[in-house]
Amino acid sequence: MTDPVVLSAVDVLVDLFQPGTLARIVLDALSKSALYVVIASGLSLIFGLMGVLNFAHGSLTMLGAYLGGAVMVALVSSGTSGPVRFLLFFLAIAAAFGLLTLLGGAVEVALIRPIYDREPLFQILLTFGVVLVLDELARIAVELYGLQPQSEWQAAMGTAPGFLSSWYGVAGVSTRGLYLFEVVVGALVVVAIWAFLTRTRYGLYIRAGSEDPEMTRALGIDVRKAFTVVFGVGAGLAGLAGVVLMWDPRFGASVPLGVETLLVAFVVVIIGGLGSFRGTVAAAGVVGLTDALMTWLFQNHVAFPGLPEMAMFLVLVAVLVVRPQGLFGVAEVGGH
Amino acid sequence: MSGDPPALELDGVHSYYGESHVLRGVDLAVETGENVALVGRNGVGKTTTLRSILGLTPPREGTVRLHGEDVTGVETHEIARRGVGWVPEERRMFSHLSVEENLRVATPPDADVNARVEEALDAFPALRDHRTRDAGDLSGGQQQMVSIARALVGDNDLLLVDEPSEGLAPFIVKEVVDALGTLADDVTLLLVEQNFPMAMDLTDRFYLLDHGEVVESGQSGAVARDDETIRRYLSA
Amino acid sequence: MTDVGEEPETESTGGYLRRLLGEQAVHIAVILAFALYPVVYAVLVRTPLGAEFDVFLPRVHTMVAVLYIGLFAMSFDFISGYTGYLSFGHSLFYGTGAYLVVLTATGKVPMLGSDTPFMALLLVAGILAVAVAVLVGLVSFRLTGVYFAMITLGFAEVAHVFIRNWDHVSSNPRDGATIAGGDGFALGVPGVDTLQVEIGRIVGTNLGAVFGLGLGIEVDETWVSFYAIGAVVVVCYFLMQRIVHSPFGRVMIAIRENEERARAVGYDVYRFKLAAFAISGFFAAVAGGLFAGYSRSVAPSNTFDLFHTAEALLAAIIGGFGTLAGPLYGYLFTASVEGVLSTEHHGIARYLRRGLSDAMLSSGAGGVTVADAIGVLVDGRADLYLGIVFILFVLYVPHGILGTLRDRLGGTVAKRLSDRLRSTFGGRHR
Amino acid sequence: MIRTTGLTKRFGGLTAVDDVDFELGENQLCSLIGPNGAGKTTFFNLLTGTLAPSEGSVEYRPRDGDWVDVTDDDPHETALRGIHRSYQITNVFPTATALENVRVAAQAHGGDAWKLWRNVGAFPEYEREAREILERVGLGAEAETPAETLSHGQKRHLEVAVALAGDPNVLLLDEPTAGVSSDAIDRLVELIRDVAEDHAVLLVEHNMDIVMDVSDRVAVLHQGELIADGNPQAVREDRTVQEAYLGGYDPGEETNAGGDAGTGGEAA
Repeated sequence: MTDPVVLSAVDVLVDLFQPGTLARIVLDALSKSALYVVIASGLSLIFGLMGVLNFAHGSLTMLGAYLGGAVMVALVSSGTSGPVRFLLFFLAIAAAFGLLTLLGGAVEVALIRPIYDREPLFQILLTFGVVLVLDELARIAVELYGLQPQSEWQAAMGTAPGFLSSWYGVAGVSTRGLYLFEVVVGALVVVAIWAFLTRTRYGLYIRAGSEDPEMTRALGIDVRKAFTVVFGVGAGLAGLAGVVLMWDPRFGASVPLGVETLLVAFVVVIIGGLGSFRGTVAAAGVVGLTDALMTWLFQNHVAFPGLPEMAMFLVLVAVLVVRPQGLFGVAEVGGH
Repeated sequence: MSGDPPALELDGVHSYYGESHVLRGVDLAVETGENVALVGRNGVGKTTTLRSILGLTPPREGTVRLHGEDVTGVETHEIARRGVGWVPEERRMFSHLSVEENLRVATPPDADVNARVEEALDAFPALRDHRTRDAGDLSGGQQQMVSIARALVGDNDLLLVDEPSEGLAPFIVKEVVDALGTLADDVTLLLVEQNFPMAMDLTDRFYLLDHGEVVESGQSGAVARDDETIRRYLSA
Repeated sequence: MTDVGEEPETESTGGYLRRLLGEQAVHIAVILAFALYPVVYAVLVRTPLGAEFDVFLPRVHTMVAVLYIGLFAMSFDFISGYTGYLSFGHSLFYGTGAYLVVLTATGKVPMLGSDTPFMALLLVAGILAVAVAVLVGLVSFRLTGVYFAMITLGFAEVAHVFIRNWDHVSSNPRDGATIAGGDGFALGVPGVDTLQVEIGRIVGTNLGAVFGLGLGIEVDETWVSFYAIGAVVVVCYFLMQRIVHSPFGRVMIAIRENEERARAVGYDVYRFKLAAFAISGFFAAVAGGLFAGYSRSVAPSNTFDLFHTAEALLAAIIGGFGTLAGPLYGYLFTASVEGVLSTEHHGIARYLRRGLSDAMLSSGAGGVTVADAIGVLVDGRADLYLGIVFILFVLYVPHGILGTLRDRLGGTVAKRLSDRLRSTFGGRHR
Repeated sequence: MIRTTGLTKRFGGLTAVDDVDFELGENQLCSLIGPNGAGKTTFFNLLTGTLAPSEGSVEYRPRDGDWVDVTDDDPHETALRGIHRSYQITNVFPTATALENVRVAAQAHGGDAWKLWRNVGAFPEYEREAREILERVGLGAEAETPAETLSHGQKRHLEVAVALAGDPNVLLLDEPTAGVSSDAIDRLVELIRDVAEDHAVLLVEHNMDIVMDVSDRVAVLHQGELIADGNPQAVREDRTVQEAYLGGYDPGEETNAGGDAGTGGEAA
């Protein structure tokens, strides 16, 4: 009974350590990790400063995908050249980031600010209500403009420049240009957030405020305003993630994109340790690698299509069992 | 008495923690440049007095005035910007921020941040070697220095210092006292301290707080050696 | 039988019954109202305003869902509202119950024949959920707060993904499984055939004549299911209520109020939380089993899905978090709103399109006609308005309907109203 | 009734409780004093099992029983054995009534908490016990008041009442008078004196008048070490204790510091 299992496990390992296989998995892991870090970083920022687990994060990503798509579809025609499309993409990012930052700020001021003094549960519940409203509004818009009957919005996906849709050989493995581009975007986002947190005055306020809001206020810093700004920026980052996902055939603009990305973002942020940006980056790496490994395993050895997704949650459970505070979270120290 | 209003003035301040009535009509005044001690046993409301001044525990009754201006009910960060520095109990470092970042946070946006930080490091040369270390990794005494320096880099003329000697080894206490002593000449100081002799040494006048009220006040020097007063009010 | 100590021993049976009636007045009134609802509904839709009633009153079919999802929401509230641990993966237990019923009926569960009595299946479903809850709880109760919510969500999502891809369920596991043909499941007193009725898609029982008298109302399978499932839900409600008011229930509340102190006064809180979680899982699985028995099909999206837990959460918040019956009323509210805004025949959108003249429908401003507005803003838009209602409740009515009532009355609604009734009609008892 | 041997607790580099040998006798009232941060609350947490010691042991002897090692017990186990504590910051069940607060604590000791098919009303003995305790602490009239709406002073009484439920042998009272106004403090002191009649009490208290007044014995913790332990008068006159309370600051030294501090003149 055990022999075949052992044998096949050996087979799998032998197969895994073929140079081509490893390169393919690493490349896949990199592009996935990059996407996950983009998806999760806004959520991580918001939780870090405010302790609010923003359930609407995924819905904001979904809105970002549609907004970015709308900008691209409006400005791109069949004759638009690749480089122009590429530049317009950054315009779409700016538009989605800007609009969703405003929306996030407005939500914070109007809905979350009145209930800071209540249990954290109520803030979670409130953002959950925002999910219901935003998702339904998106459905209304989609229906009204007849964007898509079913799955992803193909018109938006079609605006990607040709050189991103093509396949390239890297380290003996063929990969889509888009995936390489995503790695670049992920790296840029990480560097930008890191620079914002460590190199700017506002980032300093946020780091101080997330450690001790009261002390920060007593140093003359308006922590409330920082809350609004961070909620806005977090929402803007969610929107940015949406624009990136709009071109990716594995995602694409659709209403269910909200839940899909929300769960990924939760898993990444919790594994990393709530409130630690470093942890979020590391966790995105762990989850991306797990995903890539499991995808490869499913494609070659195990006939269970839900494997990658399931593995991600199993990693979550395993991490919480071993380190309840997450990889980089701070454990509570007993009284003194 | 000059015509200038006091740097700090509390008038019938009542404050609560939840339903607990902690301050029951505190009256006190600190003139500009003066150093005043606030003494009393544990739990009589000393820390709450400082928190009420800063608006962290806003008074329910009474007024707090800074240089004659009513700041009761004003947001904490606004009060802090009017020149009130706080050196809280247990120091409250931003432990994941470096020493330098702890100082930068406290510098007003319009100031020359680098210059201010250098000034502060000049004032506390012991910190210079540790400027890039996480503040949480420092010893208690070093953290206390950072906490004091942090209150100084803002444009603060009034310092509220809470239990600076608490939990520190005796030889470190002396260092902290030296540092505070240097400061005392340049700023207005309201010092909360359980260590009665130390508080008396550092200040000109004192207020004795009991059960949320000022029960006695006077010149610090006069009681510094008066063991009977120490025993009677502090039961030490 | 050691209970005697608490009851006045000298009281006559009649006196005891009357006192019980007094204490339970609110419960009895609510149960009666539910029991009479199908008749009232049937009568009202036959009045001249029938079309309007059809739109605004929930149909009996909807009321069946109110019962089993209401039970699910109550079980969610039992753990989350009473111990303060947000069970974000509660659909795991509901799904376990639902899939067990369908898989057994399609002969896919080893050792359980497809002819296993439904009542026994419900019990097995409950026990299976207890086992799952203990396993999940052993790990999850090492955590608190957001982390607990997330790890339970993690477990539920693992199950969700698994069930969506498990080809043992059916050839297309993403769409779930359906029980083809066969008799309906029998609900009632086990072993006594005359006290059992079939629920679900079963036509024809001889009860029709009793209720149909003179009103020309047909009693269909939906009615039968309504009463049979209602009976199970009532039993489950009283069981949970019993536990909430037991010494154990008081410990649950103590844990919610202050877990550290509960531990310090001598309770092994870990075991209490685990037990409460298991009990809650049991009733969630029974609710799932009832759903599966009634609808005769299951799908991942209406069992294991995160949004199914969200449905319970919505109901609990609107009805009253930490009030046992509140979630049922909460779901009655959301189901009613969903019914009114439904795209189906009885929804308000179709009603308006039927009722308004063509001229009215095609009129409008700025290129948007009334018909467009109806289609966009009303037709099937329940989630939009429920989301807004939900936000308003969180902001302004944090204790929900029943909780707010309880605060106003100064005690549980059932007790205070009963007390008030008794003092109004005082003297009659003694 | 309870004793510790070499009890030590370290947090990272900080030694909060340092090699403490301590014993509390039957019906004795011992006050535990020391400056803030001396390790008093940590000591309580070690005795009740809330924290596990780094080294050393805690033993407990029930009335007419033998010593048992309770070092590794969980808080609920030490509570069931008869070691109860109150908290420095009121730590009760806020929305429950005063009666229910004490009743649920009493219920923990009866072994009936798992009877989930019985109504709470079927166990009147816990309610009776709770009412007696409320009477004893002077809250008889507030039985039906939710804990969170009691006055601060009443909450402090309730805090003790919850600790009294279940007839403990050892009571650890963590600053029962914290934040209580002068007019209400006498009643609390009376209560402490009263419960010390039939319990072994370890009291953390900052008000020295109270300490001197009620204690049979005073123990002093300083930086985690037990630096004195004896009758109140002896401890008060102990030189080490006075130094500890002065934080090691010797006013006579100030001339050295005065050179750069410039405060010497004012103090002299």
